[in-house]
Amino acid sequence: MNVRVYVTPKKGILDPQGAAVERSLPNLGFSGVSGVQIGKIIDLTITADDLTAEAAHAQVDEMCRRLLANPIIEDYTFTISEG
Amino acid sequence: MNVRVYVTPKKGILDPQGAAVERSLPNLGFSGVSGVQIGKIIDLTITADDLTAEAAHAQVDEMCRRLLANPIIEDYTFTISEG
Amino acid sequence: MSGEQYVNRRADVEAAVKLGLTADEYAHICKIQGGEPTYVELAIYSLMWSEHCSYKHSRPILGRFPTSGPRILQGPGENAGIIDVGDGWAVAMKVESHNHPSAVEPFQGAATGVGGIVRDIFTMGARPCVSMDSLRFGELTEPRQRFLLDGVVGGIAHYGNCLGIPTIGGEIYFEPSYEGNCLVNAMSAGMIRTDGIVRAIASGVGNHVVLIGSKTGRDGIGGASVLASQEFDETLEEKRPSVQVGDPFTEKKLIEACLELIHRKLVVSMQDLGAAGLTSSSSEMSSKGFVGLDIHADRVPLREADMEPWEIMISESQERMLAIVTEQQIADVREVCERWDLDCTVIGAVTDSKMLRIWWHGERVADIPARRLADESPVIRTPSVKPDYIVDEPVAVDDAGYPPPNDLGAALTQLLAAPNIASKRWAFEQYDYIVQANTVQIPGGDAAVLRIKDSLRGIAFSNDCNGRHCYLDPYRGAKAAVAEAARNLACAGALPVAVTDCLNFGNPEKGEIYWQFEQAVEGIAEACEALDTPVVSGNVSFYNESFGQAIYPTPMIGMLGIYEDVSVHIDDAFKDEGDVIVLLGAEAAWVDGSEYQKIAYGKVEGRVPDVDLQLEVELQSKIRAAIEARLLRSAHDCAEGGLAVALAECCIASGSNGGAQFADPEAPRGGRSGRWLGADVALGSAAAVAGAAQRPDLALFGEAPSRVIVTVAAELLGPLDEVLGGLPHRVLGRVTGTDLRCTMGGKELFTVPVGELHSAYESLPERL
Amino acid sequence: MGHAPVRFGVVVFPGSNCDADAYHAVSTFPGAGAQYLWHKDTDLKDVQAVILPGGFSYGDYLRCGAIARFSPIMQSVIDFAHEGGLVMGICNGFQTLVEAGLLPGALIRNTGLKFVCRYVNLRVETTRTPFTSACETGEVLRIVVKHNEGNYTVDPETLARLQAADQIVLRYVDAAGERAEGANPNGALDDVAGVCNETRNVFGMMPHPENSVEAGLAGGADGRPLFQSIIDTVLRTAEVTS
Ligand SMILES: Nc1ncnc2c1ncn2[C@@H]1O[C@H](COP(=O)(O)OP(=O)(O)O)[C@@H](O)[C@H]1O
Ligand SMILES: [Mg+2]
Repeated sequence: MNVRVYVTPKKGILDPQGAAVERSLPNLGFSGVSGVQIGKIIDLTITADDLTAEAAHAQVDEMCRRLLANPIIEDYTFTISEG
Repeated sequence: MNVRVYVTPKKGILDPQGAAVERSLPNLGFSGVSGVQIGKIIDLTITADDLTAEAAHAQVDEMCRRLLANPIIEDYTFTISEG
Repeated sequence: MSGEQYVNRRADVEAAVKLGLTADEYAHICKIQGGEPTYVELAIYSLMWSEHCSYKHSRPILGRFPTSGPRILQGPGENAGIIDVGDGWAVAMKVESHNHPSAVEPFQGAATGVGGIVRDIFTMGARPCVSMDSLRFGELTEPRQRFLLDGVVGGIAHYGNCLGIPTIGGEIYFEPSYEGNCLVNAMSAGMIRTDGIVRAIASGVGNHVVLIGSKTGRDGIGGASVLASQEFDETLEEKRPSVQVGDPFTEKKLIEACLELIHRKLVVSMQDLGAAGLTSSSSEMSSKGFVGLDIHADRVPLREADMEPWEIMISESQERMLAIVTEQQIADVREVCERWDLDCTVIGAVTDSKMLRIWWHGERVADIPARRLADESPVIRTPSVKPDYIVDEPVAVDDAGYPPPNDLGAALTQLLAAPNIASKRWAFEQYDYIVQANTVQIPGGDAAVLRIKDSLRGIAFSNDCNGRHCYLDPYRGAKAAVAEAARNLACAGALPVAVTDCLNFGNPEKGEIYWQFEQAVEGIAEACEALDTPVVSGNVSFYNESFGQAIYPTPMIGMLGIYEDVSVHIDDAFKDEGDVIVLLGAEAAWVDGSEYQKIAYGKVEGRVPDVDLQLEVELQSKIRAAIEARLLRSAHDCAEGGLAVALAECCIASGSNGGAQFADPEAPRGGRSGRWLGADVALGSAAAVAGAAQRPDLALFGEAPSRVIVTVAAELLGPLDEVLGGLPHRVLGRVTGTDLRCTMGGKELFTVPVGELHSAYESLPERL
Repeated sequence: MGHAPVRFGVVVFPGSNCDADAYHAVSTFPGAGAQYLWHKDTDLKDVQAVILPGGFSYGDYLRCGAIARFSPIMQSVIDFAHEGGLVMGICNGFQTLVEAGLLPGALIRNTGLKFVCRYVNLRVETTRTPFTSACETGEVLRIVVKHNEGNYTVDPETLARLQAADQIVLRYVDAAGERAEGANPNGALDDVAGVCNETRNVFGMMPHPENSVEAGLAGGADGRPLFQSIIDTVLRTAEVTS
């Protein structure tokens, strides 16, 4: 199974990286850009013969909560596809 | 227009962070996980009245090539949606 | 949105209680306000009168500290204390706790802790030149504690490294009592010309109030009152949304811009926004200046559009500064901020009303007498109660309770590997300790030493507190912390001149905690008087309790030392084969509260020895005299782990160069000596020693204050004897070989290769 | 000396924090002086060598050096480099040079995933550069590294080209001067600590020679030969052309 996890800054939490990039874009000649937010994407493959869809979902969710995202300041979503 | 850019490590380029996550997963009780790769998501909004779809595409592509990704070590893709 | 709803909505006592105020405090507020306060007013009072901002439990006790002296240019009461260090230079310094935020989110909590304390330094016009971090966690065997340690160290590194401020020292201890409440005390110091000091005092009716730096979001709303002033319990999770994220990049720009504004005298005064944000900075500035301030909350640049005026007033968004600027200079101020890509917004004006007035789209939503808000907060003294666990006598060591070990060498390596003693290289190698090109001694030794550019002078810093000792006897423990901090500076050759302190305690509403607090303050005060090191600044952190369990009382002492000629400095590394090892101070040691007691016997009990301050002063001045006369080749304080661990540390350090270990720790080549140096030492006979030290293991590992190991070239032993005079001292042995060998009364106690000592000492990373 | 002091320019980006150290390091050489070059300017003020200093330009956000590379001053630095001017990038400056395409490769996250501040031993692999001409081949310099992203990487073909053309200037080694496990602090490919471009006038290195120019400080003085090389080169060139 191929998993893609999206981790983004929580709403209301400062995203200094996004803010700095946004601020510098006009100097680089890109105008009219706003709302820049920078997050992470994590791709991984799970190989387990008899993992049900729900079990896989639960496992990835736990992985996100415990390791891949920092739930205090980040939100996450993920997709799972057969591969 | 809402743009989401995905930047991922190029195949064959070492991804120390992905490798570290992969190593630590078994300790947390997650087995059978491989191919962990960590990349970036960049969300942004472009406000320009009369930007055609192609022009927007070209502009984002240029932004990616020049700034958001480093083609020596990273690949990128992006999606554009009206918002 | 109109301000009307905020003016008309009056807050009752219930609302006050919800915000953490008592009914009495609410009544007092009504009296000051001449009626029920508005919501905005109440929110402001609740924060300003929180423990964190008002020091209501500690203020009367802190008055005990000595705070002045010929070198002290600024004592407590400003953002940082300032000490004259000579040649027209002064040092601004302060320490601050960020314990609760770090327990919630260790990386960001620690990072913003560094950010906050650094702002306190450059607010005064000083260029930050040093960071130190004093940390406490639960035992490393707990995964959660390793997570906290990793995050906290990472956060300090992230923020300090980005700012380009060297983090050159600190301490890390692990004790079960910190399991629910880690301690993160960040200390910062900066250099300033003695004639360039600015104070946070608003003045000049009509002058602009200018907000500089980041936009305001909902960061840390309720942080000061909710996070710092209440115990942790099950509701911890709910308090999370207020987490602050640090942006060191913006802070770096702020440092440069603000220092330029101050040096060019473009601002009347300046104040950082810390706990309680705009509320505390504006009320303190107006109160100190006997003026009023009008603040238009609707002019504050926001990160989130829909914020309410009270949220704006109490937001703790980081990387913001408040400045008072004249009309003539506002254009220049804007130019500087623009050059550094920083927001710069006029949000109000200085008035002659002596009132702090908050406006919201033209309506007045708060109107508070500034001085009464800032300075009339309630004072609370809890009747103190001596806790039951305190004993008056040291432990009677018998073979039943303390069976002697059969392998003293193994006991030594076990102690060296103990997390409280083992090398903290893992942590300090994450810190840039060399940026700014002033670092003379890097982390890992007794003190951090810096030179002052274009001067022969130098400065040194140390950080000390043994919480276990303070638990067993807060008075003696706190006194010992001051003595040790000064001793560490003396061992590097510096003259201790001033203290900043961070007093970390449990819930002050409890009599036992209040007793610990009073005792510790008394101990600090006496030691500071004896050592002539006034307290110039500090911080109090109460409510470090979880589920009713308080931390060890931890009065962390940060100390500044000075050199007239920094080139005399020495470190703790043995330098040459044949050098003579001399123990200064008494050959006495106790098991009470020692690391050995904890590691070998799993006990924390007894009564720690008292520091003899007269002896301590003599010891330190003689070490310094010997170093200034360039008689000593190394000096090292005997602290945790006693004499044996101190000797081992000197051996291990010999494999380094300039205090820095080799890139490959297994292969020390080059450097001063080309290899590790060992030592051959003979302890005094059992009859010669005091305390519990009649037993060889206790002579080796027992602890006592006022003991230092120095080395001297054999031919200089005579002159050294002369300098030391009547100070108790005894030749222990020589630097020789590549083993550490110890005997007592002619009998060998152990022989261990330094390589083995080193492996044990550097073993922390394997356990993280 | 008889010479006008050699003029160094030290670029200042927002977030640079070793700019003052580089400036100070240059000023410890009697034959040299430095001035700052502001990132929003385009004027190189007639300097003879440019230093891109260490630090966290633009907070290291996005990628280290990625935003700095677009500063107005960088266009001038790029032109200067193309005309043969001497450009030295230290740490963040090195990262900026690779982002700008003036040097090959990229600098990614340390394999240890942590910021590392540590003394390393650097072997001078070639003295055939304006930055190492005052060194001896095989000489070992003990200098501090301090970075999060110093892990040099490059594709195999380019690496082979760099090796063949003697463009690898400094490598991490142990104290005896041998390449060894544990000597490389960040996982850099081929133990690369510093490289130069094909025309040898642009040089990037991760360690911080500017913190190693005074024997009385913890950093020692092993960084001096690198600055001395630049000064010698500028003076030689001036002699030839005058
Ligand atoms: N334990 C202490 N010892 C000495 N001074 C202290 C202590 N605690 C607080 N202070 C002083 O009280 C003032 C207020 O402290 P604090 O609220 O932490 O300052 P800030 O708002 O600048 O962070 C400061 O001048 C500080 O130095
Ligand atoms: Mg302050």
